[in-house]
Amino acid sequence: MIHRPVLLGGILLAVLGSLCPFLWFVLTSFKSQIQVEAIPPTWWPDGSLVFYASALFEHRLLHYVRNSVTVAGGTTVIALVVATPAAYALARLRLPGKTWILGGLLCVAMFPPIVIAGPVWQILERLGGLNTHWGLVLPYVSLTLPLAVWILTTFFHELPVELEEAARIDGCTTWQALYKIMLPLAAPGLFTAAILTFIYAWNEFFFALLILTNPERQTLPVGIALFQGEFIMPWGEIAAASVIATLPLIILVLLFQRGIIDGLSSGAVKK
Amino acid sequence: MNGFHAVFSIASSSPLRRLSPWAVGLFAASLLSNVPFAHCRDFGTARGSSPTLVSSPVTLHFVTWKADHPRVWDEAIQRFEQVHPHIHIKREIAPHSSTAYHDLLTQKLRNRDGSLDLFFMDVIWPAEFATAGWALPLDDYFLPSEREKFLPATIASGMYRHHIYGVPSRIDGGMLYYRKALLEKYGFSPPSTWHELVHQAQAILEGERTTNPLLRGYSGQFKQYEGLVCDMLEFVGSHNGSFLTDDGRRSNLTAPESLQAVQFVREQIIQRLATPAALTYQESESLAVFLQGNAVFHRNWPYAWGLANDPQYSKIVGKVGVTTLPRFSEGKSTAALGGWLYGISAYSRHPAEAWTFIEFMASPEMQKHFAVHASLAPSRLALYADPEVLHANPQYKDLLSVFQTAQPRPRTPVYPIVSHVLQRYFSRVLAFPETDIREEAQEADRKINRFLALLRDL
Amino acid sequence: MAFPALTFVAVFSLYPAMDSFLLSLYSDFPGPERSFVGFGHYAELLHDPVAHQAFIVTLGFVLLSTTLELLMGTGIALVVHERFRGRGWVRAAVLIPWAIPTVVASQMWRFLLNDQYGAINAILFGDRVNAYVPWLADPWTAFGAVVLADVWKTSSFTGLLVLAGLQVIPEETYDAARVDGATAWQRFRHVTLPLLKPALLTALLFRTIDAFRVFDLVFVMTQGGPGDATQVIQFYGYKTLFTEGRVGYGTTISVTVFVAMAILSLFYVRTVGSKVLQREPA
Amino acid sequence: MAGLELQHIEKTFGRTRVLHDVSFEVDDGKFIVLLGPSGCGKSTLLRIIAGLEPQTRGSVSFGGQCVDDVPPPDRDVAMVFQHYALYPHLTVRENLAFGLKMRREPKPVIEARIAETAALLEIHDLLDRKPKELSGGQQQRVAMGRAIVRKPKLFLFDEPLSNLDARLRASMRVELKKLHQRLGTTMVYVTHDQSEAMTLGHAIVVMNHGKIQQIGRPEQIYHEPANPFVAGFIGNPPMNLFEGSYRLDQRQLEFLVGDLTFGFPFQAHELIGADTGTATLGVRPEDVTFGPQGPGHVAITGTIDLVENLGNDSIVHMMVKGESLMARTSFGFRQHAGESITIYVKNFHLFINDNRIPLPSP
Repeated sequence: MIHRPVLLGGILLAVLGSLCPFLWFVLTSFKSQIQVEAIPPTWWPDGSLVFYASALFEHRLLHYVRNSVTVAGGTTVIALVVATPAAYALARLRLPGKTWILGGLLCVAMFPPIVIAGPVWQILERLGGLNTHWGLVLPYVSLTLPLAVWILTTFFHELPVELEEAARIDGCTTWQALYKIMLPLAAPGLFTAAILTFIYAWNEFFFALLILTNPERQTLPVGIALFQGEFIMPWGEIAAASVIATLPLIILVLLFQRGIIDGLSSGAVKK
Repeated sequence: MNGFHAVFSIASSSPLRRLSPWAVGLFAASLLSNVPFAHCRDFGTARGSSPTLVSSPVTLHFVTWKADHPRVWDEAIQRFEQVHPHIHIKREIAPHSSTAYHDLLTQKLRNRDGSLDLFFMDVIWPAEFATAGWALPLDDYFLPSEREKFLPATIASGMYRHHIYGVPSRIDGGMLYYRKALLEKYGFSPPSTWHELVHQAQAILEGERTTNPLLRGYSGQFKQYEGLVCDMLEFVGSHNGSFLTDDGRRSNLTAPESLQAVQFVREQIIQRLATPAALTYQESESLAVFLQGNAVFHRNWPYAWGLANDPQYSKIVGKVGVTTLPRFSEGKSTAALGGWLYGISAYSRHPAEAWTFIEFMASPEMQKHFAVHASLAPSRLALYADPEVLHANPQYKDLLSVFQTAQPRPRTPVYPIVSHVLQRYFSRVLAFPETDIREEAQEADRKINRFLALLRDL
Repeated sequence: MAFPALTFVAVFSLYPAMDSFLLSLYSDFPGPERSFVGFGHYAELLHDPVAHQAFIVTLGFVLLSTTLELLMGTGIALVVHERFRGRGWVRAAVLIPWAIPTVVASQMWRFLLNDQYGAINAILFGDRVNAYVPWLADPWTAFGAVVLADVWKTSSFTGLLVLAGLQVIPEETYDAARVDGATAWQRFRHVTLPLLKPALLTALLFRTIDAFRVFDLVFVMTQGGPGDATQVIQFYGYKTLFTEGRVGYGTTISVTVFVAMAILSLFYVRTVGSKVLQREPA
Repeated sequence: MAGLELQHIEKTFGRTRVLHDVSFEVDDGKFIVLLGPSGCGKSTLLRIIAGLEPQTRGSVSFGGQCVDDVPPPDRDVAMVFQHYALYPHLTVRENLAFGLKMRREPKPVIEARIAETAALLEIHDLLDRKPKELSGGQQQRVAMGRAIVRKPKLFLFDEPLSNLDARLRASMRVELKKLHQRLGTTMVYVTHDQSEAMTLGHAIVVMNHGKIQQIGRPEQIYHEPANPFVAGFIGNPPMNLFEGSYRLDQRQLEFLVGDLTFGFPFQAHELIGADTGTATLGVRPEDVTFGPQGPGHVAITGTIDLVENLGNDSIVHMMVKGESLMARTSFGFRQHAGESITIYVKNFHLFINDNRIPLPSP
């Protein structure tokens, strides 16, 4: 469709534009301290692993990774479990006001986090959720629900009602019809919602900083942000940590890029 | 003072009375989570009166930052726990930028977090914390006889309205680092006035242009953040200017001394010596320039000494000198006062144990530990004569005068607001060279005065 | 079935937002108690030059970044929609920026844009070190840098949404246009673009919402400087609320931003969303 | 015993009433067709029978047992959907097994039933494929199989053949008929295609605007349509209908349309309230000959407008004094457009006040 040379140029531009800035960080992570701030910058690193050692052992990076996996994974699972029936109901409901419900959910997605941070903190304090992973998961679920419900609703909408009715006649209860028939079909949509939720929870900084002050519980973004000492900017360690922190997501994206895209183009299910 | 307490604490039943009945229900529901636990308040008021039994184990929550020398701190806390086995210290790590730390800590205090016992206070916070009722007054613990042993500036920074709220953990003051060898090469001795500094820097830049085109005359902290207020205080102060009038009731930025100092920074320091790049510098960036050998003069806190002489970080090891900051010919050298104070939360359930911890950490032995192993300048006067301390930090000998005369930033409960106005003002006039300094100063004056006026009735 | 979801939203989003709104109606100082000031803070906001500037900076940021992101995103989508060998890898590569935590990405850009050891200067000027530009020192380039970082970070997300839109355009439509003799550009202009409209609008909505709330980038990269040139409204709200402790005024700023965005998106939901959602399944 | 009984079913969606007082019975083992144009409420009625949609009023009974409160899974009905609704993520085998599994049939039973059904429908080669790998006709068979395998009390078909091409539709129609003969289970079949209705049903329920227009055997519906709607809906090409007026006197009933007058000997005066009024006269295109005139035939002369040649016969469109009329001829009709022609009508249908007036042969 696009002329070959234009296409090649486009590919090159897109790939270089996306990767180069990060590659510089990757190179930096293998440098030595004095190389990092050398003027002019040196391109090729010494191949030093000092920063990785420091990030992994001194700053205990893996333990932040573990916390992040717990929080992001928990958020994703709960958000989907809660969002799916809601989206299903919204997609099937014959209520005239459902556009408004969806609009309202979208509105909720727009609350600036700093507005709700204070009250959320107080609720969690009452529930004993400060400095716990579930205490962070709860607000994350609430913040990611609107997007998840939105995606899933449009997705369920695309699925023919007949299928569900066929299942009912075949002897399914509403719930069985949902999880035996509709869910497998909505898998791409579920997957999209899952990855968006996961990445949100993986990247979120503000609430994590506020709710988790115990270093044992802190997540990756907070962990990396706290690498910074009083007066020293540890670029090398930050670079090394970012590389390690980004790897799981890159693998995830590589594995599932097809799923993400299919999921977003919700017309994927042929009627 | 109690009034201001209520300003900051979200919970207060009085607004209910002013709402119509239908709104009361709604608001009452929202208030549920705002009302602090009753026992928190009890502990807050019953402080000190019911000492806890020594034998019962206590865990103290200490909000701190990640230190530049984590092992030194780990060791200090281990030692404390050995001496006081019934007290366990649990550290909560907050970001190590003064502002971000402040925001996280005050969020907890505003919500009367009863699980919080100890914290660090930047020297600019006691007025705010005292007025809001967050910091426990330490008058009964930190007795005047003990206070006398500290540098007066550090004690003053912990005081607000005749009560003391913080125990100085160390002292920080702005100082001038310079390239000793370079100055000697051109036959200069360290400058005592700012104009002298400009003159020397320009002569050296001229001479070194071919050998090091990157060399700059001056490297300081001019990014729009708290550090900018410190740096500018030193210029304005050494020109006999001040941010607030002596009684602290009005902003004083339009005074000619102040305006001229700001203009000097804009025209001489930024444009001729430091280059506008300095507008992006906090401590670490400005220090990097100096450590790479690319600045003749550098303004920083005491910690920079250790790094400048550490070959892992520095290209100028052993070629660095440090001295008091210059002054204007008609003023006297001014160093901004910095540093951190230990404070106890007003909502702590274990104030007595918390004090035990502070007493231990601020003791001469421990301050010596930090001075020797982490280059943290002690707040206790006697340590400046201690051979071990001086052996590790020979520069202290000459800098004691800096610490003794360090100038605090405005002491007001609305300091964060004042600081934001100052940051905006200074950053604007430095970043936009065409702005009229007087106009900007008037605007800043107006804003600061407005908030100071609100406090006057308290 | 929607009950658990609505409960979550009510407890952790709606209630806090209501609570904040109530807080915005009470004074900050002084007096023996927080007094009810009604919409006093909102009136104050109307006359606050710093807020005005922050609002203009934010609007500029929103317009510039969303426009660029839509352009870049569409470009990316068009490229990775084509069939070629290794497309999977290209798609993954393009998605990487989106997967990097914002806090980390902003640190990275701060590092890249450093006036001395930054890679951007090294690429542009090589060894001519005195030509190096302190990008974050000049009000205009600093603003541009924040936009650049945002565009880099989120163009791929926009691209993803646009790609999804591209994939539901039937091949037949293109064939028809070809038969009608349309050039590649004409096909894009008259076939692709109109059919992409819903996808573009969805992307625009989500990006606008996010751009209005930009905070992390500014917090890490510039702290709003120099001279408030990158002070966006959310960062101003944050400083007022968290640093200055002016709860009433701080929430007022955020609530105002929220209301502006809500109006915008309700308008969107009415026009575009209802078409998407009210179409009954066959 | 009645296999299925509907009593006074009414259904409203919001303010629109889509079904008005629908009642009928289907004997056990019979094949009944719900026929009507789209939007007439026939699909809604089917869904009410299945339990997918609650009725607003009235009740549904299976075998004398009221099932109003029985949810669809427990009604023991099977349904074939217009778009088949095969589960796309399951293989054909799994699709067939699904309903049985849901009912916790033991594995051997399930396997035996699948084998039986596959043999019956000749789909054993398809068992391990996914629906999207099947052609439309194959999908249709599988959909049918999914219903059969369950051995339900009642089969419901919702326009199952409408998505097939004409030839396939015709052959499936025949198969369906055979299937019914073999299974002997009650079937309710919704369609808008009258030829399907005619071939398949023991009885046809003609519906329009949510109301039953007529219930009867196919030939009854065809020969004695109860009202102009049924008359016009059934038959291909449709019946010629003339709106006109009638005059009743002692001897005969006169029908007038334009300049034309038709007279019928008529006795049963009590059937018609008034002596004059509006009426509709119907003539089936196939109730016309081109000569010679038989006893009782009525001659009509007009001009040929158009001749549609359908192969074995032709449709002649003609104008008679300003009224257009269609007539079906046998093969070999040789006249052309513009020529004058006389036809002989063998049989008339007359409707007054929307009711059929039985006319004696003229």
